[in-house]
Amino acid sequence: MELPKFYTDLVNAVVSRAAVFVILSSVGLVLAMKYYRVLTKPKVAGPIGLGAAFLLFISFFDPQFKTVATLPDNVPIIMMVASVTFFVWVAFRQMALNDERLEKGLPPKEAEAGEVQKTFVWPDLVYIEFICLILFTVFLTVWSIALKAPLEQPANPAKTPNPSKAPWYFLGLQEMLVYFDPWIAGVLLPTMIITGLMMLPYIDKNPKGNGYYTFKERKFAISIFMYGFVVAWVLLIFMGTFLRGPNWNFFGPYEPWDIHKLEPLTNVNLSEIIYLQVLGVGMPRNWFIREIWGILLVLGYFVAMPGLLARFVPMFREFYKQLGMIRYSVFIVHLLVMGGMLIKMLLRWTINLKYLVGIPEYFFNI
Amino acid sequence: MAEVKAPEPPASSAPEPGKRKGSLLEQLWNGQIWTSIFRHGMPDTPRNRTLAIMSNVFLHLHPPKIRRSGIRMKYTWCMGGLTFFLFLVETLTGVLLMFYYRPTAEFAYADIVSLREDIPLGIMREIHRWGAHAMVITVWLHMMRVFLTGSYKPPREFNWNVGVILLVLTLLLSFTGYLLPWDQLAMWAVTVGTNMARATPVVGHEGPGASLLKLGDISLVHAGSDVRYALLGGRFVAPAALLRFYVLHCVAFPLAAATLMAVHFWRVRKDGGVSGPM
Amino acid sequence: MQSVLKYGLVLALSAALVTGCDGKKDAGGGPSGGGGGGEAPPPDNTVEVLPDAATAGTITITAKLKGAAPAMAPIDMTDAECAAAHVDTPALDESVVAGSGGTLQNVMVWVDKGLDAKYVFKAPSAPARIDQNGCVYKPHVISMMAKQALEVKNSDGVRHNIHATAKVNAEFNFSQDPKKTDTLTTASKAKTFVVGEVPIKVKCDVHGWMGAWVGVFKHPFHGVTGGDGTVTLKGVPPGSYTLKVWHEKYGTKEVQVTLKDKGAESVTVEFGE
Amino acid sequence: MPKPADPLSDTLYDMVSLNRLFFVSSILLIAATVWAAWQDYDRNWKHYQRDYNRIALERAEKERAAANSAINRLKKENAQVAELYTNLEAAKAAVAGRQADIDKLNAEREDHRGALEKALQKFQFDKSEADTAKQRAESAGAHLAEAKEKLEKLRKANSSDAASVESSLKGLEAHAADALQNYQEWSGKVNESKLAFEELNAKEVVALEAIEKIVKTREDAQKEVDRVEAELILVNRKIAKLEPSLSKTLLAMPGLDFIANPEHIEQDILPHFQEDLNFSTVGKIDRCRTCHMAIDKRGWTEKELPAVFRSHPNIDLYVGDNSPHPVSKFGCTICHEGSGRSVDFYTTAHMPKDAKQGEEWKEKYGWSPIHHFDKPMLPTPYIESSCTKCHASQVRVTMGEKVNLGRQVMEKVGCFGCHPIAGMENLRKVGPALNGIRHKVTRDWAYNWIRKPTDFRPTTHMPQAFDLSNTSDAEAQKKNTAMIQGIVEYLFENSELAHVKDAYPAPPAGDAAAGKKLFDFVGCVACHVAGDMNKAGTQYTDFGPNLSTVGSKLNAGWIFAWLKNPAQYFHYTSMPSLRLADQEAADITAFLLTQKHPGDFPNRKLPPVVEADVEATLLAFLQSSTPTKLAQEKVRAMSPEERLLDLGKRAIGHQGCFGCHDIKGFEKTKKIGAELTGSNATGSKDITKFDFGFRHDLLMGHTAGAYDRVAWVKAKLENPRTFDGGRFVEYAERLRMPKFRLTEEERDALATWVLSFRTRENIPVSHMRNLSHEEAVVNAGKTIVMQSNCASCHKVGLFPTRIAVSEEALPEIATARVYVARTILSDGRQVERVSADELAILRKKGVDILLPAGTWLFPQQITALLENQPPVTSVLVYAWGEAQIKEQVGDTKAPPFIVGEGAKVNPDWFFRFLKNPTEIRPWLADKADPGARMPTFGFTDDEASLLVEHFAVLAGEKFPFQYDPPLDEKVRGELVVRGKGVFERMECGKCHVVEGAKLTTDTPAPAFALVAPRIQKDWFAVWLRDPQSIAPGTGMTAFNEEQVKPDEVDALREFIWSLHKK
Repeated sequence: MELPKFYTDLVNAVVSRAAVFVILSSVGLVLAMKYYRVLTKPKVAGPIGLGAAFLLFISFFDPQFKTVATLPDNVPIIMMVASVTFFVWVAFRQMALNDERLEKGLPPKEAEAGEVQKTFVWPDLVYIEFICLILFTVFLTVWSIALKAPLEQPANPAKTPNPSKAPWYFLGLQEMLVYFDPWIAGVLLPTMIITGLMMLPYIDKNPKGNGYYTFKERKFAISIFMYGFVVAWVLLIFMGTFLRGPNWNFFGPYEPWDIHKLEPLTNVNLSEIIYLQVLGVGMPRNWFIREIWGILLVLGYFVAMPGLLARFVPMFREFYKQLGMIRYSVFIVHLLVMGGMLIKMLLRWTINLKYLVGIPEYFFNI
Repeated sequence: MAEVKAPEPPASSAPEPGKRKGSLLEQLWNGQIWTSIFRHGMPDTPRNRTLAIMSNVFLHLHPPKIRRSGIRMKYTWCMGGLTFFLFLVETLTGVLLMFYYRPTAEFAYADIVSLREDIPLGIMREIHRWGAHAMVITVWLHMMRVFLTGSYKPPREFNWNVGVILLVLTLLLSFTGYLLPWDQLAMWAVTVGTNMARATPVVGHEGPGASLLKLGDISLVHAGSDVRYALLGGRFVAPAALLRFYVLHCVAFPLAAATLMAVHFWRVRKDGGVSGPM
Repeated sequence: MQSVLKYGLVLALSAALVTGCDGKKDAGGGPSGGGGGGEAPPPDNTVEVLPDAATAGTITITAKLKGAAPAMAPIDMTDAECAAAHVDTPALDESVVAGSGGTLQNVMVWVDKGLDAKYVFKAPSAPARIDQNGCVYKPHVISMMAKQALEVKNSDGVRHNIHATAKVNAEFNFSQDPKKTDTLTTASKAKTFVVGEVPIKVKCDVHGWMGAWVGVFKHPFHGVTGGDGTVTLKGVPPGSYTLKVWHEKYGTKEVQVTLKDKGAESVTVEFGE
Repeated sequence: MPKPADPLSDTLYDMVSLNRLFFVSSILLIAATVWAAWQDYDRNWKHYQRDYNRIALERAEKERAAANSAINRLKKENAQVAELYTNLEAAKAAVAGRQADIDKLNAEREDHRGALEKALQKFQFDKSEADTAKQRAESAGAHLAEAKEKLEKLRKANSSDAASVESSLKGLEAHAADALQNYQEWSGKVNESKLAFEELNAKEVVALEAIEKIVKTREDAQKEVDRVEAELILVNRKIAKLEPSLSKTLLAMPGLDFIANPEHIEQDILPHFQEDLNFSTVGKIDRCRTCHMAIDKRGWTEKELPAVFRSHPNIDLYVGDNSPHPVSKFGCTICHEGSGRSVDFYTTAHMPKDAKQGEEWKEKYGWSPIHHFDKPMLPTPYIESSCTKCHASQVRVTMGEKVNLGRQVMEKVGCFGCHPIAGMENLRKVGPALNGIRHKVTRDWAYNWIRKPTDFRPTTHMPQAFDLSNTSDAEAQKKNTAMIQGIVEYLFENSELAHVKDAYPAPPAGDAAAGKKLFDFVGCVACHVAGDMNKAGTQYTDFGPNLSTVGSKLNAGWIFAWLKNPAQYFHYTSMPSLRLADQEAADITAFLLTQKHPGDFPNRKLPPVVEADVEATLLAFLQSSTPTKLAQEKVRAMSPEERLLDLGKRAIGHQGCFGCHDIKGFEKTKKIGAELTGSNATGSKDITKFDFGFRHDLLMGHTAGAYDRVAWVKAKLENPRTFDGGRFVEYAERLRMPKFRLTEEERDALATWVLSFRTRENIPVSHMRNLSHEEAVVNAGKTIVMQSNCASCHKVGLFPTRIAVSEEALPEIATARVYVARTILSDGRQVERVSADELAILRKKGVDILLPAGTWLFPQQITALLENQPPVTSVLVYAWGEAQIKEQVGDTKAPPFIVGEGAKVNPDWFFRFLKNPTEIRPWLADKADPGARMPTFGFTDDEASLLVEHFAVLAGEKFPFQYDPPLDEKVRGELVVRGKGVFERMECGKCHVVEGAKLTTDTPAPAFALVAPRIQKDWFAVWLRDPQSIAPGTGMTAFNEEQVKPDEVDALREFIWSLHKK
């Protein structure tokens, strides 16, 4: 069987650019969070899930998709995406139910009298844990029987595979390499992910929502987390695995990976836009003068923006009050970096911006 | 847990320790050997159910009693438990693989081929590899669950941080293990991964600031002295990196992870058990 | 010297190999093949599988010549001694010899295909004969069985060499003293023909005009036409056969013959330009 | 566990359903575990081994039946054998009759046994005690001696310690004495117990001997019968090994299979071959025999057998123990490539020989090309490309027919003119020099020739460089025209010859008919074909160009000058001088001028130059290196003539014409093609570096894999421009390899040769084909023999034909005469060469030379050899086909055999002859047949002496000369006189000329006057006895011992040698 051409063409056309894919997904996430109460209802979520499963199933009839999706190392990614989706639904479904209860003035389900009551670990917990482990072992064994671990040619420093990809869980970072220098994508961002996660308990001062599922009471925290985890992490991994082909070019899911596919190389630095395109003069020879605009812009973003936010945006004013100067600064820098990621990607897609600040003399590019 | 499976002893003659009476099975349960191992009767009374947990080195990770919501699958997703279980699976299969695998450029690849082709229970490699992938997924999901239930909030701030480090360790364990088959996939994934270390500010030779560290006109941070060199034991992914990654994978990271896991579990208990509404 | 050893060894070996005997000299002496130390032919251990005489039939082939026979050209013998033998009647070129009644002599006939492979025939104990008489081979064409002894006679007073330019069988070319007879067997130094091959040209390198033809066969169903231009193949088991009919000048022709039980078939083959 | 009302009523989950879930999941776990274990156990190769065992058992049982029936037939037919069996029965009966005696003897033995065993034990214990006592006594003695010595020293030194030592000495003495006594006591006891034991044992021995005596007749009879049944016994043993049994089944069961599984991996460990793992190397391990279990066994050749179980098709050359490449030494993947460590059809990287087989495999084994493996197996048609790994030192690989043909094709068409190829750097350019083209052809001809060479000469090796698939559109054609016009212009403007002023002078008038005769007979046809422009000729007659259309190309003056002295026109030509007289050359010239092209080619003209096209083409080239505007200015500044010349020069440089032709101005230009050897060798370079363009049809998968290499090479050879298909490329950037006229077979062979270019593998010297000095000489000589096309006239015979004679191949060679290439020993081994010392050793072991290398064999001799010498199951030979035999036998005018020439002629003479040939066989020439003429090749001294040594080595002769013991003049005189008598008796003079040495066309044999300086004395004796063994078909007749007595040979020889007048 072959997939109808109009369908593959349509999907390829929509998903054939990273910009469209990421923006659509982001919009999808925002919409999903806005309408989570309706969407998580089994009657709604069920058909959506089945539909997605169906699309996945028919996609296997496409030779290109099948080739990539059945690579042994890519199978866990499909599992990961599926399980993340499923558990997001599980969580949001419980949030929706709890939020309804909270609106009615009831305690969340987890705080019901019967639930709060303690019960013996033996046999309930021990038993289900044990069954869980057995079933998981079965799953792992069958998986291992069905799929051989991959083994390619012996390591050869002279032969670079195309595309050469990092292990799948780092593909989000590898995707960032398209937009940022390695020191940002490979060092700064991962570090900030870790520090961001670690500082989380100390800046989330919201006392509500501790120990039970709720969206209503922690909209901001959960939105940021969902964006960071689902879009900036899981989605980019998915993209890096299935949509990035030879030469790290972007391919639709059903588009054959042609090693000769070319993309026009028209990325420019901010300084080039200013000096060459707007002012029409040559590039200044001094790097500082050349990059001053970008430096100002970046400094403005990280220095002026926090203050402006704290001054003029009520929500941030509240944060500032709650957290104090230092915590607020740490928090806002992390938040701005996260936002900056998206902004840089958008700039790349819209005006082919390469670097805001480009000082290759010192390997310093932003 | 074996006790759960055991048939109910006759209700009429509830056995008392020390009495030699009844069927052979009863004699066994009442005998000295059995009672020396299991210091409680059938866990069908609150006392025995508590003892079952508390007198068992494996089970006493759990408190004897917890909040009901902490037992609900819908609430916990069992992801933390699965992650721990996968760590054990990886340890076991990893030890078995170590019998056959030599982390040198001559043998690493050939040994993996042998595992694939003819070594008995070569399926260990598959279980190890897929288990590692699964562990990455379960640890993420565990993190997501903890976040979405707000379980990092006081008093669990510290344990959340331990968890973050464990998450990083899980990724590092997986990453270091990725190199060991010594094939193209391994080598280039690790090359791409470690190339970023070149660009570490100041200490990577292609990182911002590195060119500022100079003594006269001798550069201090160069390809032979930067952080990537330290990581790989060379300027590129070569046999030295294989050995380094092997040691990290088999000794350093597992020890660190095991230690932190102990802390993690201990703090779960100390911070009030599986989270629930405060 | 090495090469001499080598070649010597080959000669000894090839004899030993083909005969399979241990190379004992034939004490009896007598006429020996190729001159020199001849060896007794090995006992023929072949177990014969012969056709049933009760059903066997005969095939008669008559070779005819289209038109008049070309005149036989006289041979110009440059050797005085040879010429002396033909003072009265000049020797004639025998490439085309007409028989009586428009028939053709010196035509070789044999069963080529159709003979059941199960039959095994022993070579007749009597040798095939060829005589150099007056510097001419007599007869001009002979047919014989593989491994059948070949008696080469020199009736002349001059030395001849007899050179069989076999391609499958071992080629031989030995010098023969005047008035001498050599019998070639499978064991003699110059060996008789041991596998089927047809035709083999026999010549004398001293007397360029001398030439004869030999056909060698695995079975006894072959012959050469004589003055009456016919050959009769006897004892042929019933069956369908492809016969080949060969003439030195006119080439080979094929004839199909089907022989019934105790049948007798006659075929006439016409040669000519 | 039923849920009790209390106290477990507070459980959260329903325990009953959890129990059920637990039960189900446990079952699943068990199932999954069993499944995994089964997967692990049930490997594919085990199925192959089981199948093999089954088939092997069937075969063995058939063999057993055959052996049984053979024995039965023997019993019936052979009285002696039958008697053996009756004897056995009789002996059995006789022994049975005396069973009572045996029983009695055994009973006696049993009675004694207790005492005997006890006595033995006592003896052993006593002996052990005695040994211990002995050691103690020795040790005590030694201590005593030491102490005494010490005391002596102390006394001498008057030390005060002496006293204490002296006192301890007594104790030591006593101890030594005790120990000694103890030892003596035990010795005595040992002797006693030994005696006691021996006494008892003697009885046992007597009894046993008595039993043996009774049984002996039966056992002897049995041995006789066993000898008859030897084969049966062997087969029975084989069957016992193969037969399934309970223990085998048990040992093969999962869980027990780690102990001693009869099904196990068979591997050849080859530590000397290192597999390259980029960072390091590791010894090769080939596990192919795990499934290919009969690969090293003979006789598994039936068509019905599954392919996996067949014997190696060429087991005498490969794999077999006696072959030059035994599997234990070379393994499999060193030639076949693929993953030797793997035991699975897919992971071993099997490759089908063609698409059809690929389809079959897909269906049968679920095969697909393995993507992640750099060295998949070579498809069998190209397997010979591996030969050169070890055989690089040979110009022609022994038995490597295909790779040799490939190399030959490359040498012929001259790929190395453009591509740097290691090992082919020093070959001469394949095309003629163009430095004097102006005097040879016209511009019209040159233009049309370059445009499409095959139009003029369909068989030419000159490739077509224009109007190919990527340059055939209208725009490109205009540029092609301009390019060729430029080339012609450049060549004609740059042709100058020192020895020619304006044009070659006209030759004397010639007779075309006489020329034709000369052409046919004097030797031209050895290398050239005339009369049919489409006739390709053989490997030999294709050596020079087809001359059928040459009259439409060349002028009489040039031809004449060329025939007279080819080297004058260009010095490295292969064309030799035939020492033609002026008239002869004129005749041939006249004949060649009659060889006109039948079509319109002679009328084709050089088209008028279109300025615009020239300019555009020139710009296209200039733009790639110069800024556009500058280029335009530069072009504009030139005159039209300059433009044309410049374009011509660029076109020649672009197409690389100078790779095959000497062209003025290009003496030092680098080759234009990619290097085919070295680190980017075609046979091993990364497949992603091959540009497949849009030829997706060549790929087996979505992207190129290492397995697509063959397809790429073949496609490139078939259409060199194919990878430009569908692309828009600037004219000057397009692929430019020209198209050669090659047959499918030639392309295949060439691909094999090209695929043999690989990065060097670490092959140890011990496994390389190292050439001995002699072999190196043969090798180097072979090059000259090939370059001079000697084999076209002389049946060199040693190459390139080969037939491995096995029983199956026998019918095939039944009509051929073969040349034994390797010495065959009586134990079946075949070796290159046996030295005298080795022979002595071999003979001590009862092994002798069965057939020395370098002899001719007739088919029936081979048959006899195979029938009578059981260890020899095949003979490796070079064969002469029937056609060659026909050519030679019965044609005394053919050029002589030169196999064995080294044994025949004197090196000095041979050297002189090669340098400057003289007539030896004038009788070859008569009016109807002027006779072939040995040409003057213009060999250098080095080449000539190499050739002499080459032939000496081929004939097994020493070089440069053999010791010829001088004869006493008196003895010689007597011999000469005696020899004269033999000479006259045998009438040698009838054919050979004796006096005057004047050779005429009537002389039937060489003149004796020429013999002495030419012929080696040793050779004469062999020649006299059996000339046909040396030169099949020769008119020389054999003289036997009766005609020329053994002691007369020397005399005859001396007489003949005396005929030479110095």
